[in-house]
Amino acid sequence: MTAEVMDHGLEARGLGCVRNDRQLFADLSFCLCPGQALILEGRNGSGKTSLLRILCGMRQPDDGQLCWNGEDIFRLGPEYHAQIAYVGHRDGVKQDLTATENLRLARGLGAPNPAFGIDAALDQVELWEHADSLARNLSAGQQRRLALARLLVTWAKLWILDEPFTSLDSLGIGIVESLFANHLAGGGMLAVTSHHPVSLNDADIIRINLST
Amino acid sequence: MSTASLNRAFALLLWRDLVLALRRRTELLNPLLFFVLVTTLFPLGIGADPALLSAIAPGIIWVAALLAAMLSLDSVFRSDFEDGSLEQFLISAQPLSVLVLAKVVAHWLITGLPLLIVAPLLGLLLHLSGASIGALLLTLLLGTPVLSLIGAIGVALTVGLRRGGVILSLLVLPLYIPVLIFAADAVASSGAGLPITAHLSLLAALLVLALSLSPLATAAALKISLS
Amino acid sequence: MLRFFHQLGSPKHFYRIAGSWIPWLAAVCGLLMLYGLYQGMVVAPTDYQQGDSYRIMFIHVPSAWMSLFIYVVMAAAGAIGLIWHMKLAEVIAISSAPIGASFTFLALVTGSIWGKPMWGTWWVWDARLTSELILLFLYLGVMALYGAIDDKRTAARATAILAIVGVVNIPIIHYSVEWWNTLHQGPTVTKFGAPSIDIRMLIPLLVMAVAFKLFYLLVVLMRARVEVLERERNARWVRELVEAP
Amino acid sequence: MSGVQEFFHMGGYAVYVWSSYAIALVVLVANILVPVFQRRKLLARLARRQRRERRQP
Repeated sequence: MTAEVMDHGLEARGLGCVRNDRQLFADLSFCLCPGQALILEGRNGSGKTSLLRILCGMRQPDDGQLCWNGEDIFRLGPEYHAQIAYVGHRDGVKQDLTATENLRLARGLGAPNPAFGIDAALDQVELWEHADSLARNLSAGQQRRLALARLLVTWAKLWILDEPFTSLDSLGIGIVESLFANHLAGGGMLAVTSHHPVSLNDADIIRINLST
Repeated sequence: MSTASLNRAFALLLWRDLVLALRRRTELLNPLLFFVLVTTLFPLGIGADPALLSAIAPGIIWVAALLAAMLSLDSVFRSDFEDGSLEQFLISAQPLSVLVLAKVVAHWLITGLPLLIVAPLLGLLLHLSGASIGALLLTLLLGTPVLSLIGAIGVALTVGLRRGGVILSLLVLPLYIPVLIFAADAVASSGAGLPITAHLSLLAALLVLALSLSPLATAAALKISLS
Repeated sequence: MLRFFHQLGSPKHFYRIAGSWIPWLAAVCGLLMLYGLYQGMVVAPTDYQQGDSYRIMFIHVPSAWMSLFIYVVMAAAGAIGLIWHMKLAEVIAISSAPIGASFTFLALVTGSIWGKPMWGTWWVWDARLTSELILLFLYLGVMALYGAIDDKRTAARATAILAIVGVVNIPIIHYSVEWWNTLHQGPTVTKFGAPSIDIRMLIPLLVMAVAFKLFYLLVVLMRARVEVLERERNARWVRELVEAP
Repeated sequence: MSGVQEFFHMGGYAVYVWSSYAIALVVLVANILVPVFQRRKLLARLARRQRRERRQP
């Protein structure tokens, strides 16, 4: 994936979020540039998921602004969404579709990634042999890897992941961490929350703790 | 975001919903069974006098079709909401209203259109004349998509609620009234040999209005429900 | 003038300004209503056709006007709240719903009571009464949706969408009911209107209409103040207010 | 019948006219009282909450 030189990524200015009138966080500012990873830490209910949903543009921040290449993400709309991929708590995998069908759908919804076919993506997450089995018949860990395979089939510069390692075994975690490393090396960006320590050896990491 | 990728996303989502519905084929019958069941209740309640039945048949069949369409609305977004795919639509590269339109068209093909298969049978059950059954099919063809389109707005507003079903009927049924009035009267008038072009053009106008406005409202409602 | 709106935008100022208006509004509205009732019940002559039963018109017609007026205001305020994220517009929209529903209910009840002497039945499927009934369902739908969603901000924005969809549908429903009414009404279309308007009948009608509009403004400000207090209950100015009311 | 009696008689339609006005009065008064009681209840609730907060260290 060729990294475009000129864009300078996601910039948050004074973000604030209130959920049923409790101030989760306020005046949060950071700048996420190509090749950087944002790791969100904090206790349960400290607003990590809400912040991620704001980054995705699914939720309006109660105050402050979020800009992608200097442009407010809510004004960009689908244009911004074409550049991101999101995997939340729920996998977003349809149980009655096969692994291939799930990925074909994800590929159609986002900006298709010419470098990765569906089979190549399945191979990356070692689900190639389950390509035609229904998602219903896959284990929780395999379904999680299928959800993460979605990141590969679309050309997304910014990956936004909520607890990506849940229900993954150590082998699975290793696979996913290597995906992160390649993505960052290719000039991609990462925003992730995880109770599991994310080992990105030489990547440029920004840590934000929401519960301090 | 070229129109090619837009059409592909639309077709893909339509294909997905149809495949999902076919993989759970038994559930396809539920709206039809409900439609037939409700219609057969009326003669049991009102009596079997053919003249009376054929007089009130248009209203009965259309109210039953309307209720069947409304009850099947819940499936439009519920399963996607629960397994997280609805979030994927919100952050897709395609405008949400187009994806919503694809889902509503799929829902209409799965639940609305099949009502037309059963309608003639119900027409005979209630002694409707041949011309009326023809008008019934035409009005159902024009009316059921409007029911799905308007219903989608109600579903999008209540998708986040635990027991959204009850409220859905309160939100959606008042908006179904114009369709019911024009369609039921079209069937009645054709039975009396009157022309029904006025009714059909009004139904078509409602369809065009719903097609152009309701996906936007549904998309906005989804963004709010999921925020 | 701009400063005024900007100031009104902040909940604290709105609470204070609305509070200062309420006594005056109540006084003027009360006087107007008394004057309107006096004109309507005493000064206005007996109608040669309907006798004195037409005097119900001075309540029924203004409430019917108000039921529609408030729905439109609710939809507009909802739209402003949605597009410009103005908290105050959301509060005004959601505070208007119960008032609109009460006026619609009032129009329905007084309409059917007024119809009783003329047609001998309590309910007649007249076009306007039927439209009022459907409008009541629209109001109940808005209020039910607001009640069902826990988070106040999401609930306000969802009801704004429903109100906008509703306001687009109101003319369609109205004309489809008119169409339906002329079909089933048969040849003798009973004009459910007021008798030929004598000036002494028109004045109380208009006075009552203005009085009802002031009444709506009064009650919507009162309800909005409570809603603002509820939403800003953690704010400092509310804590101070609670300490020293 | 004196003027006052005639006024209340309403030309025979007394029942309909005065029942409508009674219902109208009830609806309007209710609309005034509801926000007043709501505000009072809310202020009391907030006052209780603030007293409770002060008591905890």
